Order: sequence, then C-alpha cells, then structure tokens
Amino acid sequence: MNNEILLLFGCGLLLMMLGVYLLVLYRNLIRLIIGVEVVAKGVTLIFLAAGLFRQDIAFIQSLIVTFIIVETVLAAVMLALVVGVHRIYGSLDIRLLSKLKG
Amino acid sequence: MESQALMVILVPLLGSLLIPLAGWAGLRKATGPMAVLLIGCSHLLTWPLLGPALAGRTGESSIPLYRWIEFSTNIDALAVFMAFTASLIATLIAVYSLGYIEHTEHEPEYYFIVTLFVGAMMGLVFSRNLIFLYMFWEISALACWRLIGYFRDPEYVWKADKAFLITFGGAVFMLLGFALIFTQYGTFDISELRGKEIGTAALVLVMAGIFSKSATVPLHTWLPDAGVAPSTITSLLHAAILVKIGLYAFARLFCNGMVIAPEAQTWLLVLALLSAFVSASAALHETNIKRLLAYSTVSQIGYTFLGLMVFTHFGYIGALLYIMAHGFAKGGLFLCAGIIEHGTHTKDMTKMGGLFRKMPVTGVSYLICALSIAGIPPMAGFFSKYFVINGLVEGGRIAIATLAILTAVVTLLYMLKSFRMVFLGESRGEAHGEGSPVMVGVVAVLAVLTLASGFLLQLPYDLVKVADGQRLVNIVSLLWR
Amino acid sequence: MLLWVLLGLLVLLTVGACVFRDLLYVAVSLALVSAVLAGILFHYGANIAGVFELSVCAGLITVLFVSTVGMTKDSDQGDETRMGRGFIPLVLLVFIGLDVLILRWLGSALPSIVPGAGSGSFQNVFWNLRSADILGQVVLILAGVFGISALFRLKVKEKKHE
Amino acid sequence: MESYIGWILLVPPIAVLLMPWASRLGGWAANTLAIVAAGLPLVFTLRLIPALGGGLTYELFGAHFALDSVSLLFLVVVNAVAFACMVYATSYVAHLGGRGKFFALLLIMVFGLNAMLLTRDLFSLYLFLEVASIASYVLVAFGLEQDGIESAVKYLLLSAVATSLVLVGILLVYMTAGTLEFAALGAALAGTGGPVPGLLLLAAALFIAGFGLKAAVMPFHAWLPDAHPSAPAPISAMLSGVVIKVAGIYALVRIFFGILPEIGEVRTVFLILGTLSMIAGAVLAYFQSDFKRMLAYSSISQIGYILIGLGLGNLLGLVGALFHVFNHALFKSLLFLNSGAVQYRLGTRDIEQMGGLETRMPVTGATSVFGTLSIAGVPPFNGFWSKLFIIMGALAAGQTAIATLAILVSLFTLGYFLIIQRKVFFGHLNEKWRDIREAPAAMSLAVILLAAACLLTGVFFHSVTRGIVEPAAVILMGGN
Repeated sequence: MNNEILLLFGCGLLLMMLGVYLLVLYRNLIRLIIGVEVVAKGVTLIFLAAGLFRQDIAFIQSLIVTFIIVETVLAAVMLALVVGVHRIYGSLDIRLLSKLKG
Repeated sequence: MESQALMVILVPLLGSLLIPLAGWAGLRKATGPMAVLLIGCSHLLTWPLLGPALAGRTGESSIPLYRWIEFSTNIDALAVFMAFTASLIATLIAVYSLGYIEHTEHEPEYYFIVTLFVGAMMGLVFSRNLIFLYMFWEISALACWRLIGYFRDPEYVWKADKAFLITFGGAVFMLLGFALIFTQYGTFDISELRGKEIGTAALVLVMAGIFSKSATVPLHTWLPDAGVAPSTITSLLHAAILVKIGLYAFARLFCNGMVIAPEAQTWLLVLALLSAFVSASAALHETNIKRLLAYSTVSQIGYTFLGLMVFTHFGYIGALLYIMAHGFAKGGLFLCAGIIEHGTHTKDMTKMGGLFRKMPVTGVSYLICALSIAGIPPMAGFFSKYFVINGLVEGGRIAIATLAILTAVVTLLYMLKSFRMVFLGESRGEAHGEGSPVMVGVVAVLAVLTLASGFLLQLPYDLVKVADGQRLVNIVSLLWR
Repeated sequence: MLLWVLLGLLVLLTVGACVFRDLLYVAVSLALVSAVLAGILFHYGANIAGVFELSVCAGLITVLFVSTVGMTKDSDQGDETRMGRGFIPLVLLVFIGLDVLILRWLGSALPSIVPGAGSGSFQNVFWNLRSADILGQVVLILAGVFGISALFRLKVKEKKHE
Repeated sequence: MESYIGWILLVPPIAVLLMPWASRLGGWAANTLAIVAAGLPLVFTLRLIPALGGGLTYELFGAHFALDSVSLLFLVVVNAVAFACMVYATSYVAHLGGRGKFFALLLIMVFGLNAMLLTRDLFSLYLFLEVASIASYVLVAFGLEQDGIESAVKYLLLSAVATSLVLVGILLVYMTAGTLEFAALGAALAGTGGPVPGLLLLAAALFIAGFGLKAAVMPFHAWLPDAHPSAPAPISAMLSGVVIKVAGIYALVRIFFGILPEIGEVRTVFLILGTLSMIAGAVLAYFQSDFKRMLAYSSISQIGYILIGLGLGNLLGLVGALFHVFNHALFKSLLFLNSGAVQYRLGTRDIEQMGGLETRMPVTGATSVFGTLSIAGVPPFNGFWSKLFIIMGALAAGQTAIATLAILVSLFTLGYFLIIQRKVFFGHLNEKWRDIREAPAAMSLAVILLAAACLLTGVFFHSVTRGIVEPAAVILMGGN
C-alpha cells in the first residue's frame, strides 16, 4: 500500500514538473494555460495520495471536489483573459506581450 | 511650570493646524496675523518661566506612552533660555514676514509651516526623551524642506530636497546612535543618562546628526544652498531655529548628559575649529550676500561648538551667550539682506553699492549686527566671543584659542567687506528706498537688541550662569582643571 | 497492475499534451488525461471526485478550451517553443530521475500508514465538516461569473478627463 | 457580538448578489450598495475591538470561524482600506464602465480576504485565497487595456504555480498530522520535541516559496511591478496595501508562528529574504519614471521591512512588523490613490511630464506629502514608529548590520519619494496642465480619510500599538 501511495505521489510530482516545463517552454498563451492545467492534475494525484495515506477517502474526496471547482473557475478566467489578449493583438504569442518576456 | 512649558509647545504646534484651514476657508489675509499671534503667544508664555529659572528651579513632567517612549519634558535654565531667545527672534521674523511674504502665491502654507517650525523648536527644547527629541528634530527638517523650496523653481526645489536629505540622513544616523545608547543603558531618558559614558560608535552617529543639522564642515553644503529660500526663512534657519538645534542638542546631550572620552573631545574641537576657519575663508571670497552670510553662520556655529566642547565654565557660558548674540545679529543681517534684495532685485554684492543714502536705517542696523558678529565691543558678540576664548584657555587649549582669534579677525574682514560693497561707494544698480515700515522696524528692533544685550549683559548672563550651575560638571572638564 | 497501466497512460497523455502541434489535439489529450485521472479516482473508491473530474474537467474545461481555440483560430501561431520539442524526451527522463530521487527520500521520510479516524461518508464530510468550503465555492463561482462577464463587456470609449 | 463575525463574512456576498439589480436601478444605487457593503464590515470590525478579549468563535451554517487579535488586526486593515478604495472607486470607475461588475468583484475580493482571516482551516485558507485572487486577476485586467491584461496573465500564471506549491505543502502537513484545523494541527505537530520531520521542512519550503510569491518577496517578486501599476488605482491600492499582506504575510505568520513547530531556519530565511527585498526594492524604485511602478517597487521594499521584523524573533520585532503591516496598508494605498487621481486627470503616469500639480490639485498634493513622509519614516507620521520598533528589535536581537541597512534604506526611500514630490507636485506648474482640476469629491474624500489616518496613527501610535498590535504580537510569541 505504501508503495502505491508513493507511486501516486511521484506521478503527481512528475505531472507538476511537466506542467511547469510547459510554462517555460511555450510561447503560446493557450499552451501556458494547458501547463497550469497539467500542474493541477498533478496536484489532484497528490491529493489522492495524501488521502490514501491517511486512509480517509471521504475527506479527501471533498477537498478534491472543491479543488476541481477552483481549477475550473481559474481555467475559465484564464481563457477569458486569453480571448482579451487576442482581441488586442490578434496573436497569442507572448513575445508580443512585453511584460511576459523572459 | 510644567503645564506652562507644555503650553509653550502646544500653542504653536497645534495652532499651526488652524492656519491651512483658515487658508482654505478663504481667510488668506488672516493667516499672517494668526501666525504672529501664535508665535507671539508662545513667546509670551516663556516669560513667566524666566523667574523660576533664574531662581534655579527645575521641573519635569512625563506622560508614558508605550514601553520606553514617553512624552517627558525637562524645564531648566538652559531650556528656558533657548526657548525665550528662539521664540523672541521667531516672533520678530514673523512680524517682518507680514510685509515680506505678502504677495507670494502660497501664503497660508508659509505661515502654517513657520508656526509648525517654531512649535517643533519649542518641543525640542523641552523634550527629555530622546525619541521625542528626534521627532521634533525631524518636524523641523520637513518644515525647512517646504520652506526652502518655497519659490518652487526647479533648482530651488532640488536644493530643498538636498537640505532635507542631508539633515534627515544625519538625523536617522543619530537615531541609530540613540538606539545604540538604549541597548547599552536601557533608557531614552536624558536625565537618566547623565554621567554615563557614550560609546564611540554611538558618539559618531549622534554627532553626524548634530553636525548635519548645525551645518558643520563637511556637512554644511546645504546651508549656503538654502539661501534660495525667502529671506525671512533663511533668517529663521540661521538665527532662531534650525542650526541652533544642533547646538542645543549638543549642550543638552553632552554638556548636561553623557560623557565624552577625552580623545574624542580633541577630535571634536579640531573639527569645530576647522569648520569655523574654513567657512570664514569661504565667506571672504563670496559675493552673493546671502551665501556670504550663510558661510558666516557656519563659521559662528563652529565657534559656538568650540565653547560647548571645551566643557569649562567660561566656555559654556560663552557658547550660550553666543547663541543669543548670533541669533539677534544674524537674524538682523538676513532681514537686512531681505530688504536689500527687495530693493535691488539681486543678491550679487558686486551689483550693489552706495545704498547707505537710500536705506539709512537698514545700513546702520546692518553695521551694528555685522560688528556684533565680528566681535567688536560693546556689542553682545564681543562678550560671547571673549568668553568662549577665555573658556578655551581655561580648558588649556591655547593653540585652539589662538586660531579662534585668527578666525575672528577673518570674520571682521569679510563683514566689513560686505558692508563696504553694499552700502558704501558708488551706486551701481537701480535701487528703491527703504523697505516697508514693518520690515525696517523689525530690523531696527533687532539692531537695538544686539546693542542692548551688550550693554545689559548682566540679565542674560545671570540666566546662563544658572544654566552652567545646573550643568553636570563632568569628568572631562574635571580632567582639564 | 491496473494502477501502473493507468499511471503510464496518464504520463503518456500528458507528454502528448506537451508535444502535439495542433491545439485541438492538445485539448483532447488533456481531456483524456482528466478521464484517466477520473479512472484512478474510481479505482480508489473516490467515486464522487471521479464523477466531478470526468464531467467538469474532461467535459466542461475541454469545451472551454475548444471554443477558445476556435475564437482565436485566426491568430498566427508562429514559432511556439523556446527550444524545440526535441528536448522533451530528454527533459522527461531528467524529471523522472529527479522524481525517483525525491521519492526515495520521501519513502524514508514518510512514516508507515497511520489508520485515520475516518470521517464517515462523503456526504457527512462535504455538507457538515467542510461547510466553510461550500461558502467559498459559492462565492468562487460568483467571482467566475462576474469576472468573465466583466472581461467580455464592451469597452467604454476613451474619454479625456480634463 | 459573535454574530458580527457572521455579518462581516456575509454582507459582501449578499451585496454581490444584489449588485446586478442595483446597477440596473442606476449608478447611484450601485454606489450606495457598494459603500454600505464595504462600510458595514468596517463598522462591525471596529465594534469587535473592545469585545474581543481572549478570542471569539462563530458558527456560520455549520462552518467554524474564529477571531483572535492577529485576525482582528488584519481585519481592521482590510476593511479600512477597502472602504476607502470603495469610496474612491465610486467616482473612479466612471471611465472604466461596468460599474456593478467592478463593485461586485471588489466585494468578492474583500470577502475572500476577510474569510481568509477568519477561517481556522488550512485548506479553507487556500480556498479563500483563491477566491480573492481570482477576483484580483480580473480586476487587474478590468481596464481591458493592453498592459492590464498582460499583467493579469503574468500575475495569474505565477500565482497559479504558487498556489499549487502551497497546496502540496498543505497536503504534506495533512499527511503528517492527519488534520487541517489550526488548533488540532498545533497540538499534533507541537508535541514532537525532537528534530522537525523532513516532510514538514519540505512543506515549510513550499509555503515560503508559495506565500512569498503572493507577498512579492524578492526572488519571487516579478509579477508585482507589472500587476500593481497596470490595475485601476483602487485595485492597485488594495493589492499593494492589503492583498500582499493578507495573502502573503498573514498566511506566513499563521503557519510559521501558529501551526508549524519552531523551525529555526525559517527565521534566518525571513531575515535574508527581507533584507534582500528591502534593499533591492528601494534601489529598483529609485530608477523608475512611472509613478505607479515606483510605488510598486517601494511595496517590495516595505514588505522586506515586515519580513525582517518577523524574522527577528523578539516581541519588539513582531510589534514593529505587524504595526508596519497596518501602516503600510494606510500610506501605500493613499499613495496609489493619489497616483490614480493624477492619472485620472492627466492621462499619464510618467512623472517627467508632470510638475507643480499641487497648485491645481491641492488635496492630492497635500495628502501625497503625508504619504511620502509616512513611508519614509519621518515622525510624527505612522511609518516612523513601526520602523523604529523594527530597528530597535533588530538591535535587541543583535542584528546591528540589518538595523543599519534598514536606516540606510529609509534614507533611500525618502530620496526617491522626494523625486516624486519634486517632479509631480512641488515645483512650478507645467504649462501643459494649466486647466487641470482637482479629482472628483469622492476620490478626494477617500485620500483625505487615509491621510488623516496616517497622521492620527502616528500621533496616537501608543493607542494603536497597545490596543491592537501588541496583543497580536503576544499571541504570535506565545504560539511559538
């Protein structure tokens, strides 16, 4: 059982790293948002691992549900912002966004 | 006695807040008289303190606020002497302002800050807690920032910022010094610090604050630059309040409080002498009348410091008398400069000359004040200078005393030079007659005070003598006796 | 065994979301990641969380993504990456290595499983123990609604305020 | 009395629900509703001060909330600044459009911050942080202008990563202790004695990174100088004055002084990060020519002071830090609102183009002097006292170098704020702005309120420190 938890935890961490890497790698705003989503998937896995470790699935389920709602609202707001950027620039390339360079 | 002193502080400090309100309420004209009234009240309130002070009575009061911060006052002969002199000169200057500042743009602001300034000075004089000493110190700095930049020219504002930054910078280091003193002795109360020896680091930090405020070489550069302010303000800065704060703080902290190590004392004396001499030489080469007077102030401040730093009876008495004599005389000189500037629209002495015929009262007043600064009997300046040099000899500092006399000679030179360039010789520029009666009257009063304080020296001398008696005759001065 | 398959699939699909050129494919593979995640949640008996993951993340968010991609289709994609996709396998290997290191440390740091008191049924936890979260969720959704409507409102004409 | 806690929480969301209806009635209705909804929590908070005692608890729909001195201090800050910003916004929002939506989002933000302060559960803390953050992302972009949206995206992306780190930290704490409630956590984690478990050290690192980013501490500060200036002025004021404190400092304080057992290294980290932020923020601010950007960098510098105070580990440092939280909220929001008034009238933020504005905008000019002197730590304004306590705390802790640096930075702070004064307000009027008028009445009222608060907390600092700051600091010391 402990190994399974470690595996879930590790997989979650891996997803988080990949998500952050996506944020660093890409210049397209939608892809950056995908990166944030991937990070969120990783965090969900870690949630599950923590719940299993404490053997309290009911409790952790409740947290996961809340987290999913947060994630959704965040994604919606992010996408609305992306549409705003697109309205102004006609492009999603962050190189045009002077503040996001680097 | 305590509540009296509190009133002296609070009347100008809180009263000043009414002035901008009056300005907004459309009573622009009333702001000047209001300021005169408030400052005058503050001065009158110091009169009843004179009696008890002469009798050698002291008073203390304290309102604890938070932990070691308390609003505590200390009323003794030194404090009363300073408050009396400063508020007297400030009142005269405020009256003069009525004629001088009339047609400028930000009149209510001017009177507000001047009154606040006087309030800060009174607060500083009576404070017994180092934190409140620092607080009033900074209020005076910010007042001086707004006043130096009063005419709003970009260059003036830059000079105001410079003055603020230098004095604020010195003061925050002084605050750090106070904090170090606190970590050593666990108190901010000046009277509890009496006789305690101050560490080197703390001494350097505190002296940085004092020297920056009192414009001592090498932290003096802001003072000549501050000449861009209205003449009333330069007069206020030089004669009544600002540069005197450093002197007062030194007298309060070290002559009446903490003990300085003998080696440090030698360094301080050398610095003060250097300041007196270098700036006297600088004044000799100056042709801008206000800058000349400013360098002269730096020089006289150095002189006063000499008297304080030698820690002898004559030195201390001389220094306090010097504060008063210099206040009257330099106040008069700057106000004369104000009248001259009004009349000739220039500060450049090479463009003046022959003004004596057009401005006889101003000319005579200028001469009296200049001679007092130069130390010519029977003006008050002579006696104070004599006492300081006597004090130096008393402390065994013969070499420094000799150089101080040399400085006095240089002072006489540049003072006479300035008088000759402005008032004698041929007229070189257009010039109207005297200034307005109020302005000339104030100048004349200051000249009379300069003369009177020489003839009637006994009166201030008695008070100063009491102050010297209350001073802690500390280890250094014992060493040198 | 099933867990290994599911986790492997999860990582594979995530890497897919990293490498696909077409944004639609990316959105779809993200949806599949969510679906697999939901499967894992089901596997451990977290049914309700699984349903949410499946419906909201795999469903709603994907719809949002696809519609955004559609709305911004005309934008030029240009050169998207900073250093090329070729590095991704390498980076993946590095990450896995790092991960293994962390896990080994974690394995030693983690005490063995402590049987928790258990909080009873999901309904009990969600509605009774964590009712503060429900308040939070309600306001959060309000924030989302007002936020999106604010971002999509018509911009007022520039005025001078002098 | 306890029911006030419930009202503080519920009034803003109820107003949010009513807002669409009110804004259909007209601008005046929306304004009134917004001001009432922001004012009531302030009134309730102030009423709670004398009744607080050892702390209050309240159950709202079965959810537990609690109030202690620490929460109360921050509640006062949040609601006071929010009220001033709301008053200001009633006239500022006119040129942005979407009045009702703006008020609704601002109220949601206030709700999120208040709930963060009142909740006693780590995960709820995160959730309410997210609520406040989502509202703030949208509000930063509310002008729908290029730099606003850009900064919002940057802010959002970095924040999302930060909150993910925080979440992992929370889960690690949960794995160790098996609970998320503060009281139970404190009991579960405190009794261990021996060395701190590795999991908790990792969690501590994640919290510092995550909340440090929210507080814009130096290595994690990149988003702040973009997001704060680009936002509409009342939002800049809220973000710089309040949000970075509650979302960053309050969370750090709660976690490291209340829940996690004593981890000595954290103090050192606070001191290092604090000193770094204090110096670098001030140096960077010096070279800005954008009014609001300068203020934003100065926020980083002031957050550094707060962190130093927290890291010193003596009561004096904590009093200084918490008092500085209070003071910085007042004067920084004041300065941001001033810059907003200038931008509102002039349409530019470039200080090189301004000059002599105090003659045309006397209220803005005068209040900005108050703000400048407060932030530089010139007595008798409030900033002086908190900096004094921090410096005295540093000396008491033997950190003479840090005390000296703090003094130097305050000199530097005065330096760059004098630049603002010189180029914007003091000096001769730039002819270009001959016909500029003072900002509208509501905006002037808000800045006058804040400026008066700055002066009064400076003059009566002892009442504030004794009344609400020191009790909070004592709780934090006891929580160690």
